[in-house]
Amino acid sequence: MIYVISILLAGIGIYGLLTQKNLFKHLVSLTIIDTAVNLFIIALGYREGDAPIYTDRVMNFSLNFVDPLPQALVLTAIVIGVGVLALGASLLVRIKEKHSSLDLEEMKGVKE
Amino acid sequence: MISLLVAVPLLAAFVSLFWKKASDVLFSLVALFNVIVVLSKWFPGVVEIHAMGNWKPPFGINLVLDDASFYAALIVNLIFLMVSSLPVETKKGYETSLMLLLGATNGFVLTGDLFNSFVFMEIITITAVTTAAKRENFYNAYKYLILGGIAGSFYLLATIFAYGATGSLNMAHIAMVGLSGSSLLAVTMLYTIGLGVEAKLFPLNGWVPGVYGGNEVSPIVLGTAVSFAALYMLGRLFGTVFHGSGLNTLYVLSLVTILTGEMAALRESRLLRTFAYSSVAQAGVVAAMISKGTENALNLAYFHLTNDVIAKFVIFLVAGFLVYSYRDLNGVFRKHKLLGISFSMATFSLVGFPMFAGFQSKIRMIMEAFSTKDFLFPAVLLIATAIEVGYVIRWNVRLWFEEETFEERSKVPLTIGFFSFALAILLVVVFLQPDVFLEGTQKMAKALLDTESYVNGVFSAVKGGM
Amino acid sequence: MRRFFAILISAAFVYVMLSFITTLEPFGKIDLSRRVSVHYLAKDVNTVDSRKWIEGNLQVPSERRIYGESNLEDGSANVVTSIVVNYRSFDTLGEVTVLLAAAIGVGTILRGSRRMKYRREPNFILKVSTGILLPLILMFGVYIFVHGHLSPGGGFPGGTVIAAAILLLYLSNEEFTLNEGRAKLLEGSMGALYVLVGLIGLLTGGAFLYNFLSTGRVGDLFSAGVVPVVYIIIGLKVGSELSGVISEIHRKGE
Amino acid sequence: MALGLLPLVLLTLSIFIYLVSKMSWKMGALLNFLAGLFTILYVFTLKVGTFEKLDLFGLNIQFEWTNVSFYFSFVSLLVIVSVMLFSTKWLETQKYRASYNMFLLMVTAGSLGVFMAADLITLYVFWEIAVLSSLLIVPMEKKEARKAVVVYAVMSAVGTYAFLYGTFLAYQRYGTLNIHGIAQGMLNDTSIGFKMAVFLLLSAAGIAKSGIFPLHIWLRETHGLAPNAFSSVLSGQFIKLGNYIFLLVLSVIPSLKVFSEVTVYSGIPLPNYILIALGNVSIVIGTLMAIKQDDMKMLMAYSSVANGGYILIGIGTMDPLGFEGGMFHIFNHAVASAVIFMAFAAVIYRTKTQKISEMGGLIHKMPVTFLVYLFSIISLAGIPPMSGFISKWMIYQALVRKGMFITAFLAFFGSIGSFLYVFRPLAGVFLGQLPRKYRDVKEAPAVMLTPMVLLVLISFFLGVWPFPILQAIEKIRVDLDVAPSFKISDPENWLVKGFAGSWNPVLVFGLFLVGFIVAYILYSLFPRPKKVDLLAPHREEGTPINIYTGGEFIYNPDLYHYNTKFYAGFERMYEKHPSWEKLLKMFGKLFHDAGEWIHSWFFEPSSSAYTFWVVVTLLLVFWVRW
Repeated sequence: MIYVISILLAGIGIYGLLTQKNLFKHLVSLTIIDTAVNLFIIALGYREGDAPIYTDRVMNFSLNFVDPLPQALVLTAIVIGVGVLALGASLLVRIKEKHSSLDLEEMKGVKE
Repeated sequence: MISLLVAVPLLAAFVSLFWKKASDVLFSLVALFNVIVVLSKWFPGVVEIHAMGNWKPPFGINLVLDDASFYAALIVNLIFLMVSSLPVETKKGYETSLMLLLGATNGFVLTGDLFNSFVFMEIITITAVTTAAKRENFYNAYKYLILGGIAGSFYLLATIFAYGATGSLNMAHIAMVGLSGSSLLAVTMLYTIGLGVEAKLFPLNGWVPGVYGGNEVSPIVLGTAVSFAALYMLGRLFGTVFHGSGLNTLYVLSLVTILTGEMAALRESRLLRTFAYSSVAQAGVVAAMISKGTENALNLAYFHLTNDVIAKFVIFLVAGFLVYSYRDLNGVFRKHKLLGISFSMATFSLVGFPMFAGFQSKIRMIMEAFSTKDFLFPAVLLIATAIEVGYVIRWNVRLWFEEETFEERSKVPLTIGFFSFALAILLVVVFLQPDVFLEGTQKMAKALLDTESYVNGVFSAVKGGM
Repeated sequence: MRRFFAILISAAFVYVMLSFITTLEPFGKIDLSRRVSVHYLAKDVNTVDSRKWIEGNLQVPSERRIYGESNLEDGSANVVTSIVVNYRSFDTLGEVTVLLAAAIGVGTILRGSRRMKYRREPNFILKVSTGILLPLILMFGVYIFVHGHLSPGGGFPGGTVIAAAILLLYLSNEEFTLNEGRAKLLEGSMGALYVLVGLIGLLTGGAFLYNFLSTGRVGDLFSAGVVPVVYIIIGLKVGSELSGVISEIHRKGE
Repeated sequence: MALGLLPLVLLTLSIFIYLVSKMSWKMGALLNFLAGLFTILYVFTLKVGTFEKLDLFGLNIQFEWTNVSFYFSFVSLLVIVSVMLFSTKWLETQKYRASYNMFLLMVTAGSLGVFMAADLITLYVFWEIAVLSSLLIVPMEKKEARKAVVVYAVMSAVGTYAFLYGTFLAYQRYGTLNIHGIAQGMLNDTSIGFKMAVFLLLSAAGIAKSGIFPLHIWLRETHGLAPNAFSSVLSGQFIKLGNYIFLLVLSVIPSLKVFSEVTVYSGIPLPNYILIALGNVSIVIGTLMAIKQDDMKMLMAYSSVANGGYILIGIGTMDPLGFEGGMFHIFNHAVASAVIFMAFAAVIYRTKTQKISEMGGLIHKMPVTFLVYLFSIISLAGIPPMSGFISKWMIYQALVRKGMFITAFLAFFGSIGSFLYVFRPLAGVFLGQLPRKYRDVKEAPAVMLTPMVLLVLISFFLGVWPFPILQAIEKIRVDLDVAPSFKISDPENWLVKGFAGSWNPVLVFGLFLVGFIVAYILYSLFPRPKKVDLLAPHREEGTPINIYTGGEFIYNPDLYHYNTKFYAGFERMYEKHPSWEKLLKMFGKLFHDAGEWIHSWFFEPSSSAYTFWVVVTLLLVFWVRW
């Protein structure tokens, strides 16, 4: 079920990228896709069980844990997403300066 | 030892953050160091791994150095060495990004782990966007960022599907277990999309002209080193890991890539962009050869890629210098004879005129295609070459013979002149003695297709190891 | 029309991906024993014969006590942390590099644009509460990355929390500017330190990013070898980096 | 070893010559000429049948010196050496002298390599070297040539790459690249479609290079706009590369035997017939278009198209007479067109224009140039006693013998047309009134006249005594097994034997000589014509208003020049002809538009579109699942 939700989310992101004319919304859509993928990864590691942390409650190794690897991957993927987001945002600032708009139809000097 | 190829550039990049003045020197030193390290490993012949943190594969991340990744790393590092010795003005303010790019490209080439390669691909994308934004080329850089982001997502998805199917992220592990059925389809498809953006496959290559045409640094680096790495990865994934499945898709896409790239190049009226399109088409040629999946074809694919990379380096170097030194390019080579000769030689090599390296690879590729009873690829390649002749001649004629408008002659930095000419000579040398590269690419192709020794090499290696 | 096609295409995309999903194990019923994670959990990577394991000839490791044990191959109680900073530490180095690359990108791209001004006094409540909250937030951030190997959290969340504190400063004080030189110094030196830690591992243990400190007892604060060290480095680095990004982006577009 | 070394040495020498020319272009040009001279002498010392294998550049390069190689090399070198001599003076008008010298020598080396190559890949290598060098010479002088050269490059590339495709197709099937090996393979092959494909693909290079119909349009602009002296090489020598390809596919690969199942008409197989038909179209188009041209060089370019057609028809019949006629015509056309272009170059050297309607009356100023031009056009139009007549006569003989009446008719038509078009420059440039601005024009320098005169003398001599060259061709005919028992030349009786009667060149020459003497006597008996000036009187004081203008002032005498719209009446007959040139231009535009379309759909748009293509690709791949 979570799979389906994450894929729907990715679909929404793609829809956004396809229809929106504002560049900022493209960035947002990209982030939505990122999130969807992250959600998907997490979902892939889920099973009924404990969080993969040994505490005084859960002391023993067993197969009854959530898969920790996807979580580690997602941690990385999120940070990468942040990096892309930050870079995109800074580019948008300069695009606004240069082309005086973020709307595809109002941008100046883009069509060459 | 091979981990240093990644670690040292990263270390230098970090240091250059607070030691800005030295960043240029650092970059040169790092590039030189890397080249020396790579050279010290000259064609290992066996699969050598470096298990990060002493965690053995498939549990830890491991860097793999075999003939294939050695060759790719060699080309990449040599290119970066040349880039690092370009005049300071060209890359001022971008040294740190370039160092990161160097480390990331090395990591991308060497890594034996799918997720790790995703991470490095993202670093490549981000630094590439940074360099692409030079000279206020923001919009094109932004488009590249979005496309790169989507490609990254697909790449990540593919990785995750591979993990879901095999329970591991290690390439050797996946190659050993082998994917099958619909999970194989899903993974190969998603990887085709994910890598297709960096490997400039049609129609995922919309970013190329904008990014390559925007300033002088990004085409030199992205059009040569990074595209070599991407196309190497294509061979590694589809050849070694997936045992040659999913190549038919690649074949079709790359044939379309060749034709569309050349046609778009023919109409283009700006110098850098023209050769950006040509770079697209050549990537298509290489991908088409890779998609044949035989050892000989792969050998020729990387031979051609090497020739193309050298030629493109010269072209982009000269073109980048000229475009940003003169307002009007007509007849500009009359002021710069040496650059002009190098440029012409490189473009002729691109077309595959005899006396230059491109001829050797093109003729061999056609021969190989015919020997596998593929009549379509040579036809496409030759049609594309005919188109290529058109714009190459047009540009040469324009840059050599057209009446010039008077502009002050700007001084050619020594390194630009030297590299362009030396590489142009190298192209002739390769024509005279194609074995210079063919021997290396032969080993590379063999290593790429030899899944068994790859797997054995990765798993038999004793814990750790330099 | 455009929207219709977009919906059609997105729907087709969803359909394709859904058909791919059937290749995966059903949600929530994954077989952990087939995945590499099982040995991360069992902390017996060094003793497993990987080839045999891949071929499926090995038994799933038996249930055994981890918490409180000492001298295991990896000492962090949080298995995710042990993966992130130990087993797959190279990824994390890459991740740190991504952030650095992005930060540098932001810096290079925004070079030469001006600082944004809100042109109004910040709210009184905001000002006062900032003074109260700031140390708490900073402390919380530090807590998160110091305890990364014991509890959920780690360098990245910790660093982010610290950066949030800086953001708060920006919001509450018109005149506040981050000393970017120092931020850069911190960022760069921490990144370099990370690589150096890895290189020390290379020198002492023969492998880059080798865990050269003793792993200690699982569950203790001072355990897990280099893991907390690395997490502190990462925490500081991410904190300074994101602060730097915030201060860079905090400019006015024309 | 010496055989294969020759082109390679020349290639290396070319770089040396470049360096020398940088210091002194005269020195370089002279060295060039000496190198050419040495080569032409060296060619005579080579032994027929020498075979050589070189393992160079990772390729297996094979050379073979045959009678065919000798013939073609000799013709080519004759033209090139003449041009080299011509250039030692003419080059001073050029901007890029050093490069010109270098590339000219590279053209020589490439052509020689083509003629002595024994396998198709070697042929291709040298072919490309020659073409590439010529590509770089063409745009050197004139501005418009810079566009023309792109058309040339693409047309040439189309032909060349089709050739390459055919080469490898044959290689894949027969496992060899050697010409004789392929010929053998084709003889044993039963798949007629495959053989046809190889045949047509291989001949595409010839079609493109010698300007045969579908790929002929580049000739006009390229020959017309190339540096003036180099046009002689292009027309006199380069086209022969194409003819050589025809010779390869038609007779070295024995087309009559290979395609014996698909014989269509009087023993001529279908593929030959296709080429003959193309040759026919070329004759018609070349002739008609040549008549229209006002630019004298472009006019001659179209004449080259027409003459290429004759050669192709001659060889295509594979009839001994036709074959020999075609081969002889190669020589005649090479020499005649080289001289004509050199004469034009000399005229342009002095007058700085190449528009026919801007010239006139230069016979008074440049009599020697006029004479060599006159003799060359006589040869080209196929009027006895020049050698051009003999070759055309032989081709007609063959056509009639084969009963190919339509072909013969069109060839005759072209011949008559050629009278028209060669007369136009004659009348416009040399005859008529001398415009005032050319009052001070001098005769071309002696260095430029020498090669022209020499070539004309050779042509003249062969018109009277064609047997040396016919015997050389006969050797080729015997080698290639084209009806070897058929005897054509009969030097003892001074006869060239045809199918319907023989030709005695010496006798005819004698008759012509008598006629000429009589005409000269008559000419000197009658009074001289009076010259009048076309210029308006107020331009120069004291000139009376002449009667021809009826007292009107003439402000732009060019319009009234009788050579403006010289054949207007005739041209009107085919004014609205369908233009192949336009069609190909449309095709080019189509390509360009497709590029535009690709650009605007895939490369230029926003990230939305990129996403669209990413997803569409995914869907497509998923749907098709290659």
